[in-house]
Amino acid sequence: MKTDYSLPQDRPIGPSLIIEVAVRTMIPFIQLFGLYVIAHGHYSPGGGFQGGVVLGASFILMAIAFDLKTSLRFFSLRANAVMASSGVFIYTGTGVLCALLGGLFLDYSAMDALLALGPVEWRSMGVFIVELGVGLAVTAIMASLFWDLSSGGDMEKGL
Amino acid sequence: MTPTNLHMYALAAPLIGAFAVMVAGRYSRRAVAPIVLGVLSFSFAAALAVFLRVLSGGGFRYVVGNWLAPYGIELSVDHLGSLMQVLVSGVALTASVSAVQSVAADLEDRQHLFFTLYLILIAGLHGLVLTADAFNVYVLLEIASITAYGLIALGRGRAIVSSFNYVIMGSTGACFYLLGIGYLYILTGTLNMADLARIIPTLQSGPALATAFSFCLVGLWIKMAFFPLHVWLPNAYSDMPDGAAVLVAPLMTKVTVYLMIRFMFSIFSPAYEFIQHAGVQHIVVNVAAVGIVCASALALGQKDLRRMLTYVIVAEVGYMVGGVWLANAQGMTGAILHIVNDALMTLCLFLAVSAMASRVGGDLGFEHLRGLFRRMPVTMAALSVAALSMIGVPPTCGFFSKWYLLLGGIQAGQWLYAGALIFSSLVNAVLFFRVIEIAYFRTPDESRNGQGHGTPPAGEAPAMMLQPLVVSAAALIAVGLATGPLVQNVIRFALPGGI
Amino acid sequence: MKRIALVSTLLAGALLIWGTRDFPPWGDPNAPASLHVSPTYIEGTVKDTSIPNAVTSVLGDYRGYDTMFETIVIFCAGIVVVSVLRRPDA
Amino acid sequence: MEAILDEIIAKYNYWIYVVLMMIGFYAMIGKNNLVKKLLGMNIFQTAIILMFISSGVKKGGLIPVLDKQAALEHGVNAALINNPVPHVLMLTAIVVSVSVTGVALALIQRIHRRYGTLEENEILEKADR
Repeated sequence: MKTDYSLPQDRPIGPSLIIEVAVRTMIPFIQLFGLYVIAHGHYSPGGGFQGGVVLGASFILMAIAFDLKTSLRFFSLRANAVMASSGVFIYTGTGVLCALLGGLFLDYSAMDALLALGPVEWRSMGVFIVELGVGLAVTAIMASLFWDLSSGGDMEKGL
Repeated sequence: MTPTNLHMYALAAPLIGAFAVMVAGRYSRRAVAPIVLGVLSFSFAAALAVFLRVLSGGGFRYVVGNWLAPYGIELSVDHLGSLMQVLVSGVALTASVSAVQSVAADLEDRQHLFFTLYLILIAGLHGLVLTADAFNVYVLLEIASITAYGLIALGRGRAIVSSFNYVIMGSTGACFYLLGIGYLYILTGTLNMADLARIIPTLQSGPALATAFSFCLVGLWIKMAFFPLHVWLPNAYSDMPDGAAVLVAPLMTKVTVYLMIRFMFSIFSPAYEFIQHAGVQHIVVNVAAVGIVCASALALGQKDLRRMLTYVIVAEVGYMVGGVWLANAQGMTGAILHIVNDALMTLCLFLAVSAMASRVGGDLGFEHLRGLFRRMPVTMAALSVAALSMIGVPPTCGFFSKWYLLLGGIQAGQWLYAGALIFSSLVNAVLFFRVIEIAYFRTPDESRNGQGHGTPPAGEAPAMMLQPLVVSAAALIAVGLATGPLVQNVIRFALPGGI
Repeated sequence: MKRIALVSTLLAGALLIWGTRDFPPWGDPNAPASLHVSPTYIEGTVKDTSIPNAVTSVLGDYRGYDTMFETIVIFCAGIVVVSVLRRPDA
Repeated sequence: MEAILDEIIAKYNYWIYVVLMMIGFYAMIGKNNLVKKLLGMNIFQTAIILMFISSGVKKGGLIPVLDKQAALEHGVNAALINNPVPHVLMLTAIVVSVSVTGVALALIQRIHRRYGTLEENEILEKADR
């Protein structure tokens, strides 16, 4: 059985005004929605992972509608690596910080020692901090997964 | 005993180190080695301190996030878990000293990526040996596996294909395990191991429980490369970069065997009918015996040192699974002791392989080993110690665990298993004496050696690779001599009640 | 090979179906999973963590340790993809 | 006969997931094309997700997002609200499955670049040479 493995980038597709304008208008709203999903995860369905995927999707949309270079201009590879590492670091660091402050690992109420909000409120805050970390990491990794997989790692031409 | 956070710091240190390596390694290649070694030394010291506390004060349970047991995720820092943590961190530290050297030579510009994955793998293994939550095991198994896929894919030759095979097999195993956990969850509503152990005896053991048990077990067997499910292991482990093999080969399969012990005796109990059932027990022990024999025979057919060792690993997995399923005190003691010993033996062997590869070149076919005794006396001496331990010659540690396993096999009347143990020892003797004979008596074939890949520097391997090798060879003898106290003070407490 | 695959697939499927015989019917509010641990989460989420969304509170707090490793898993995936794809040789 | 039918109707969610799981599992171990194996893996994981999520359903249950004020004042009746635990577990499992899929796709891409094919037997032939 022979399958056609030719890459989509070899097929002739020119730039399209309609797509570019539509995407340019949509992307800010998509990103705003992503931030909303992260921030509002306490009160409605949502959270760090879901919001991170939406944010990452906005960069993927940019890469599809324009080209890979454009999305890299808004979100450089170095920023991506730092964002991914710092996102995961926020989570782990919160856990270690709680332990250092005299509680158990990931016991957010121990952070009451930093700022007296009350242990229950700190649990809510702690979850928010952690979700922020998840959101950062997922945004960065989703974008970088797409860039790498669509360009074969050389970051020259995407889909 | 009041819980402390020390074991959590031992787990978190490699994680934090991983992010530091990821960020710092982009700018300076020289920053990588100090971070890795520093973080792992800290982790080892912390694990050792926890172990000493457990020895004097008994084990304790730790609740992450301060949520009481069935609600939050619980960790169990008992004798066995703490011993395993010391083993993981010790092996990781020893291996990383050598890996820092060999990776700098093998993959210079991707060093920071390698060590990020490497440190996260270590953190995942720390988590695996401590956790007392059934779902947590799944997540951590996937961490260990994904990092291992990445480390394998960095290897030479057809490493990518081996890695992909491992992805498919490993995911099948993880999915099976998750299915089993799902069945347990639907039946009981909890994921905490102690809570599951409390509820399971109250259920009538019906088909769902049997399905859950067998799916989890088969999933773990795939992950540990138990005999008929081992096909992914030899390729994956022999194509890995040497710096990764010194970590992955000693620890991954052993930690999975440890998880099987946890699963069988912390979630289910020896009283569960599947473990009690003579027929099931008989089948598993006999499959293990067949696995030992087949893997040993396959090892005989290999013409490459690395591939030979990977089949020896498969045979050793058979030892441990069989020992656990003997379900008597001798067999369990032998299996737990063998987890420790086999990790150390494999570590020593792969460190020796790594040291040899630094002088001979990547290809370790037997014809390249000629005359190595004269060129690398220390390396080959350490290899000989590990070989003696693999064969089971006292006072090296391999003898004692094999002795316990053999006694357990005889006590349970599993003659096939006992015979397989002896057969495998004999085969190991043949395997390793063949290697030693080639390295000691044959003179190097000048026309072939050293021509193909530049001229590898003559003489002994660099000090950074020799020191861990000597330490691990000494550890083999030290652990062998300390078998009595180890069994008395640690493993005795790890045996599940009712065995 | 195909035959082995088919046999083991059917075997696994049959075993899984056989296992569902002990299960509570779908949507049963008296299933063990609905009675044992989860009610504590639902009743305690506002009181303990002041988060009305029980999924978020279980994800971030009660089982936050899992979620930490979940984040690390996806971080690993990013690194593996970078290390596999971004290299010059073919 | 009727008893079996009743049994199936009461638990049809599990039957659906087992069928999906069998499709995925067969594709994973029986197919020759690497992408098909990967698709099989995804189907398998979807089946598991389906099983877990359906185990958390209560007939007539609401989503596990409460009203903060009402919960503080009157308490919550847990029997009216769906079980959140399977959702949490599956969120984690989805992330794991996304990660494994990404890793596998990257490996597939390199395999294709190196061996020029995605059929497993051809790859093994070329790799052994």
